[in-house]
Amino acid sequence: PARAADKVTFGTNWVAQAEHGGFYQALADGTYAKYGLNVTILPGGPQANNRLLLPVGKIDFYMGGNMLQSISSVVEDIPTQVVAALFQKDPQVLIAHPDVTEFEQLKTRTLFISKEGLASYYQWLVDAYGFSEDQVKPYTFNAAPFLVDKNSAMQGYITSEPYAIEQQGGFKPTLFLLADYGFQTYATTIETRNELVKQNPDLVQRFVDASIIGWYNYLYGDNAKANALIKQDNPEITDAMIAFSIAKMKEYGIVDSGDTATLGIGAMTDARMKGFYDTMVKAKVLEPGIDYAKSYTLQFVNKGVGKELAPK
Amino acid sequence: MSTSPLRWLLPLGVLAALVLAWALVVKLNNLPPYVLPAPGVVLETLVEDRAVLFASMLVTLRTTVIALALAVAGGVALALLFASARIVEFSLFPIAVILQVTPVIAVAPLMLIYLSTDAAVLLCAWIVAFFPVLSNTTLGLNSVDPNLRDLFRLSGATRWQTLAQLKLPTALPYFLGGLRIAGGLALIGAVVGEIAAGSAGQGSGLAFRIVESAYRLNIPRLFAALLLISLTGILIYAVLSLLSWLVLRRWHESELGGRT
Amino acid sequence: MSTSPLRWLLPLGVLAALVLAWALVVKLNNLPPYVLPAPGVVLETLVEDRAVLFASMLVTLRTTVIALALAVAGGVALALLFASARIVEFSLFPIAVILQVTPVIAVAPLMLIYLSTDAAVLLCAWIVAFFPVLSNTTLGLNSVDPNLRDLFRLSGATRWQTLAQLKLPTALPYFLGGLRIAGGLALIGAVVGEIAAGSAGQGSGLAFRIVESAYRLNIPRLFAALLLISLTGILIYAVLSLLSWLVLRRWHESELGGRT
Amino acid sequence: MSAVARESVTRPAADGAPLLRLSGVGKRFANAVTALDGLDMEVRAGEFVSLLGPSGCGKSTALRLIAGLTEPSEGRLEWDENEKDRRASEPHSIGFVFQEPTLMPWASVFGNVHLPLKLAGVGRREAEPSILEALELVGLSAFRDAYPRELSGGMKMRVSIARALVTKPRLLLMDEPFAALDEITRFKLNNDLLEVWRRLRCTIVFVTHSVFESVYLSSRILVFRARPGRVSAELVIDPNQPRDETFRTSPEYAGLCRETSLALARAMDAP
Amino acid sequence: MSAVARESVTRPAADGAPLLRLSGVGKRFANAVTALDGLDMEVRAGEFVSLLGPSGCGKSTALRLIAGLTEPSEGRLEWDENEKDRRASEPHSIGFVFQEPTLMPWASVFGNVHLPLKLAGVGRREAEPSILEALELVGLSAFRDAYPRELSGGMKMRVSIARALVTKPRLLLMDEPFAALDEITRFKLNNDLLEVWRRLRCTIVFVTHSVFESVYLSSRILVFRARPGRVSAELVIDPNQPRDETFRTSPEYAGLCRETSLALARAMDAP
Ligand SMILES: Nc1ncnc2c1ncn2[C@@H]1O[C@H](COP(=O)(O)OP(=O)(O)OP(=O)(O)O)[C@@H](O)[C@H]1O
Ligand SMILES: Nc1ncnc2c1ncn2[C@@H]1O[C@H](COP(=O)(O)OP(=O)(O)OP(=O)(O)O)[C@@H](O)[C@H]1O
Ligand SMILES: [Mg+2]
Ligand SMILES: [Mg+2]
Repeated sequence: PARAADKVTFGTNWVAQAEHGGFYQALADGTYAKYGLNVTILPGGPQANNRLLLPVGKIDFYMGGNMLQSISSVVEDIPTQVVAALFQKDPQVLIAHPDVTEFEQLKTRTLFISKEGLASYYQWLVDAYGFSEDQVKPYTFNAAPFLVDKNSAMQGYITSEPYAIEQQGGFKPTLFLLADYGFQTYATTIETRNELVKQNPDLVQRFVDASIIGWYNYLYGDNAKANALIKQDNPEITDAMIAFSIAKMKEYGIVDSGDTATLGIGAMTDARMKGFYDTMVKAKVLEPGIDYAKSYTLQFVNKGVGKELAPK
Repeated sequence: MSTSPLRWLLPLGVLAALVLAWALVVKLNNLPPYVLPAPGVVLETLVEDRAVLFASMLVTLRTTVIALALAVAGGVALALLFASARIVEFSLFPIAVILQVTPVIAVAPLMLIYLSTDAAVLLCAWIVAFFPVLSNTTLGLNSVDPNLRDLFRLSGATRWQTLAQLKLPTALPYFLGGLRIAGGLALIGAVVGEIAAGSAGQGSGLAFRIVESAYRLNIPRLFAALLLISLTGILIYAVLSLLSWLVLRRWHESELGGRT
Repeated sequence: MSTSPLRWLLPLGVLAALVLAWALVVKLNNLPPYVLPAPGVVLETLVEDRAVLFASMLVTLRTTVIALALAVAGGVALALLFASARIVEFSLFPIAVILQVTPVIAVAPLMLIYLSTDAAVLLCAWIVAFFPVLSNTTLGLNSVDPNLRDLFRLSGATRWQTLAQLKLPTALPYFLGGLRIAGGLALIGAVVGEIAAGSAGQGSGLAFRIVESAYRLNIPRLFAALLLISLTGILIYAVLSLLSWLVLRRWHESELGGRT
Repeated sequence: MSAVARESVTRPAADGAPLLRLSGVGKRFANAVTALDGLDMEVRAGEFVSLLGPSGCGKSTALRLIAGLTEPSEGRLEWDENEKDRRASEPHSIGFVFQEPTLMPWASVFGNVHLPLKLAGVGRREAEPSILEALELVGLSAFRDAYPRELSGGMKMRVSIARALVTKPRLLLMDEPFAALDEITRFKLNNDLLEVWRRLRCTIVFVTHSVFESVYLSSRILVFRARPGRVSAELVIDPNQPRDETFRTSPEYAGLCRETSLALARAMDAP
Repeated sequence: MSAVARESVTRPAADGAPLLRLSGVGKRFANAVTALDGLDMEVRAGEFVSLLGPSGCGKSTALRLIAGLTEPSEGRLEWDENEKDRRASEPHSIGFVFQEPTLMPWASVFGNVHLPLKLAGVGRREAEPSILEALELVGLSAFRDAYPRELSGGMKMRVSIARALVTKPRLLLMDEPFAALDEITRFKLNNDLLEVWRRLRCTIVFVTHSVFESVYLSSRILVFRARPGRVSAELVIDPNQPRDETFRTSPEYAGLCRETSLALARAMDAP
């Protein structure tokens, strides 16, 4: 195409890592360029600062964490919405020492949970499984307290904390992926401004499509260039970590599972969103009566884009 | 320090002007509340959520006051130790500096291994607040009038007497200056400590309210919490200034204000 | 201030003792490195990762120095403004207090809407560092010998002359005391600012190394970064103390140390 | 050799135009101490007036009032109209020696003496001859680079005197400048001060505790009484009387001293 | 009425046991100023010695050496053995009046005078009579609750004197205590001090600039010379001589004053 590529900025919510692989893949292998996009990826940091940059127009797309935050945006009247959900399952896990085998056993353990976790999924654990706030100690993104206290468990991302624990603790922890126990939010979404959806749906569509193709290629194709780019943005990361993350994403079907078989990566459905919202209302994480449907649109996904790239 | 009503009206006026400017900026630029909420909206939120917010403020204030008290105790005790001999000061000051510059936010997780959350928060606030007390008090203790020191020596004053009756009064204006700095620092120390130690859930301080509000993108509530912190800070400062005035007004230049 | 070698050897000795105690604690309790790494391990890491860590240290040091310079400029300028009339001091001090107690960690995300990451980090460090300079300098400016003030008045000194030649020299010991406090605070301000503003990836400061190491449970590296911060802090303190000594040694008690 | 001495509180001006008149001046401090009450006095141009009186009677306070360093609580202080104009145009025309040395601890002796000239915009280079001359006068040339804390009590006071003289002021207010000096230095400085007074034709108001000194130096002596502080006696000494060793050993001098001492004793006995 | 006056540097002890002997004492400061060099002097028990000399000659330094506030750079300072023991058991037996008032700005007049007793463990209640007596002596009873900054220069100095006397010390070191006082107060305090001296049978070393005062008070006068500071003359006055108005107006007194003045003048002319 002869026209100049559109400049867009995509903000992530953490430093570059394999969990952002698909986006780096699309950038590295020229998929974005092919779709007429000149993309800049702006890595986030320990605090989700890039998030507010979206509504004020400093960035065009933002990598959202989970749907709870997107529904909060509706409550606060922030004009943004989710246009694609790259992770079918939230990678949030509870990590326990190897002696724990059953999810129910966690109820008697000390749990290291972050402030954000306590304000969100933990309320659901209280409601659905009878966990209690009294067993919680704060998690500050450092696994040492968990390693020291044999009678504890901690929160984490399936793709990262278990690796550090295996390396430093020298044992394989038991992992409970919350998604597998009923925490059915989408994760690693693409959010954008409502106004962009209305005024330039074509741009949004191109970005969503290219990102989905990027994810297929990252998981199933040659991801060397993407990993090089990730390492450039974050020199701390090692090949072993990346390999671990990709393996876990595949093993637990984080990206490609369930609806994606028919609808392709990035899929979202009204039914699942309704189910999630109702569960959260029941757990008192969210208020009843929120027009949660305003938090997302199915306009750009479920088109089976890139499905052919998945292994048969 | 005049007792005229201007003494109180002017600062209030300036604050009012500031709030007005804030309101105007929001109005004229038509800023949405998630970028900068108007003062009215913040106030509304404050009134609406007063139960939760004030409870949190009390928690934070409690931590602050205890941390400040401990900072005073620790800072003054260390300063006294330092004042006992220059060699002690040289030897131990580096450790005090290390304590000061250690970023609590980074070591809080390590503290949590051995301490309860509350104790860790307190320790964070203490670490931040103790240094100004120590530093200013040490400076004050070293600024004793040499003639008075000689007088004490001649009168056979014990170490302890010289300390209590000469060095401490001399250091008082410096100490009180350090205390005013430490007051605000204890407050932000408490907030940072709460954030760093990740204290959360019910019965937690303003920091959790801020993080929670940020997570929910409830920016007016975040500002309401910030407002409470500012008010707490001003309150602490005012109390410490009053204390300083009460103690020094009869003899120290800084509180006499050039009266003739 | 004696020039004997003890002046330098003793603090080093105390530090060495501290490190030894640390090593013993690790050894005797058989602590795993993710709880408390032995000093040797930390040192090894420091040497191994020196390229990355020193680069980060320079970034943080740069922020600290710029923030400190701005804190001095801002703090002294404000103190001068306050000294111009008590009424100005009353009116504006509450605003300075608000600035001091605003928890940067909470407002940093908001700053980022309008500022670049670097500017936001700088602002965080500045906010934390300026208050001690302001507070101590104000105290100093208010502590002028009343007889000397009269002398200046009689000699027809202009406002500006009184400031430059009377008030500033009087305030100097207080200011330098504030500066020593601010030095450490600028450093932790820079670290906290880096964390809060989430500056990350390449070319970022020590805070990022700490967060990153903690997240990866690479605790020896976390300690190596902390060690660098402590060393930076001591360095800053030593430089500021030296400055203070050079400026005051000929006339102020605090640096004469009771020499007769 | 004729010296006229009269005691009276309301004696009219003998010579010289009145420079300044204090009428019914009172000064009450914040702690309710009344330092001065109903003080009437005059200072005439070119005069050398001494204030003499018991400790705590308000001499320093009176001097500070004249200098404009403090405001009277009651009564008026009127300056001659011409003088007012002149002072507005030359703010450096008052020299003041405080009862305490009042030196800047951060400046050397040279720097301290330089101060009033510096404030008047005279640079170091340009001011140097005057400063050295003033230091020479008080015998401190060798200590120009010393800091105040390295000086003896008397030396500090002499620095303070040099600082007051360095601007060659037209009005010189001195609060017990020579109290901390040995008699020989004191006599020398007495003569030097008289010399300065004659040369500059300036007006001097001089607080002292020494009856001998006041008689030797002044053209008029005001004896103060305490609580309330006010003038209780006035003695006039012929200003044309040469002041030298002959005068100091003359019977007139002895007589004047006796008379002054008596006036002082009466002032102290007053209820 | 017999007053013996002799000039000699090495005059042996006339009466009283030697309390303290300085031999070849030198004092050099960090800035290379030599305040004292080769100072030989003796203080005998129960004596009233005055130090007289030009400004900056080292009198205050000598007093500080005697008090043990500073160490000699060379030479020796020997105390009588008994005295050494006594001082170890009674650390409050020295009273010192500094050349500057040296009051604690945060304490009232009462509190300042109380200080040495407080340091000796005497409580407020118990000390009150002695404090009031000392304040009465210096004429400041009415100002017991004032703060130092509310006092005149002479009043501050009197507080300092009261503080030195309140412990009834056995050795009293006074550095120009009366310089800031009017003559009448000064004469009164001179007599009071002599009275105290006789009553307590204490030893007094007294720095003054007044020849008259030194002759009136002392049993011995040491005249200092400057740079290097050392004793250049010694005058002895019969200690049994009654000191009163008769003495002050006697020809002996005048003669002694003249002699002392001459010694002082010679000390100042010394190379
Ligand atoms: N700042 C002040 N506050 C309160 N009272 C004061 C102050 N300054 C002086 N006084 C009082 O005013 C009176 C007169 O003081 P002033 O200093 O004028 O005396 P003076 O004649 O100079 O005495 P001296 O000869 O001792 O210096 C004294 O009783 C003193 O206590
Ligand atoms: N701390 C010091 N540092 C350096 N030099 C000093 C110090 N104290 C005193 N001197 C010097 O020592 C000399 C003697 O000082 P000292 O105070 O003993 O004199 P003094 O006889 O008491 O004089 P005055 O009658 O003026 O009080 C002076 O030349 C002075 O400059
Ligand atoms: Mg006076
Ligand atoms: Mg002296």
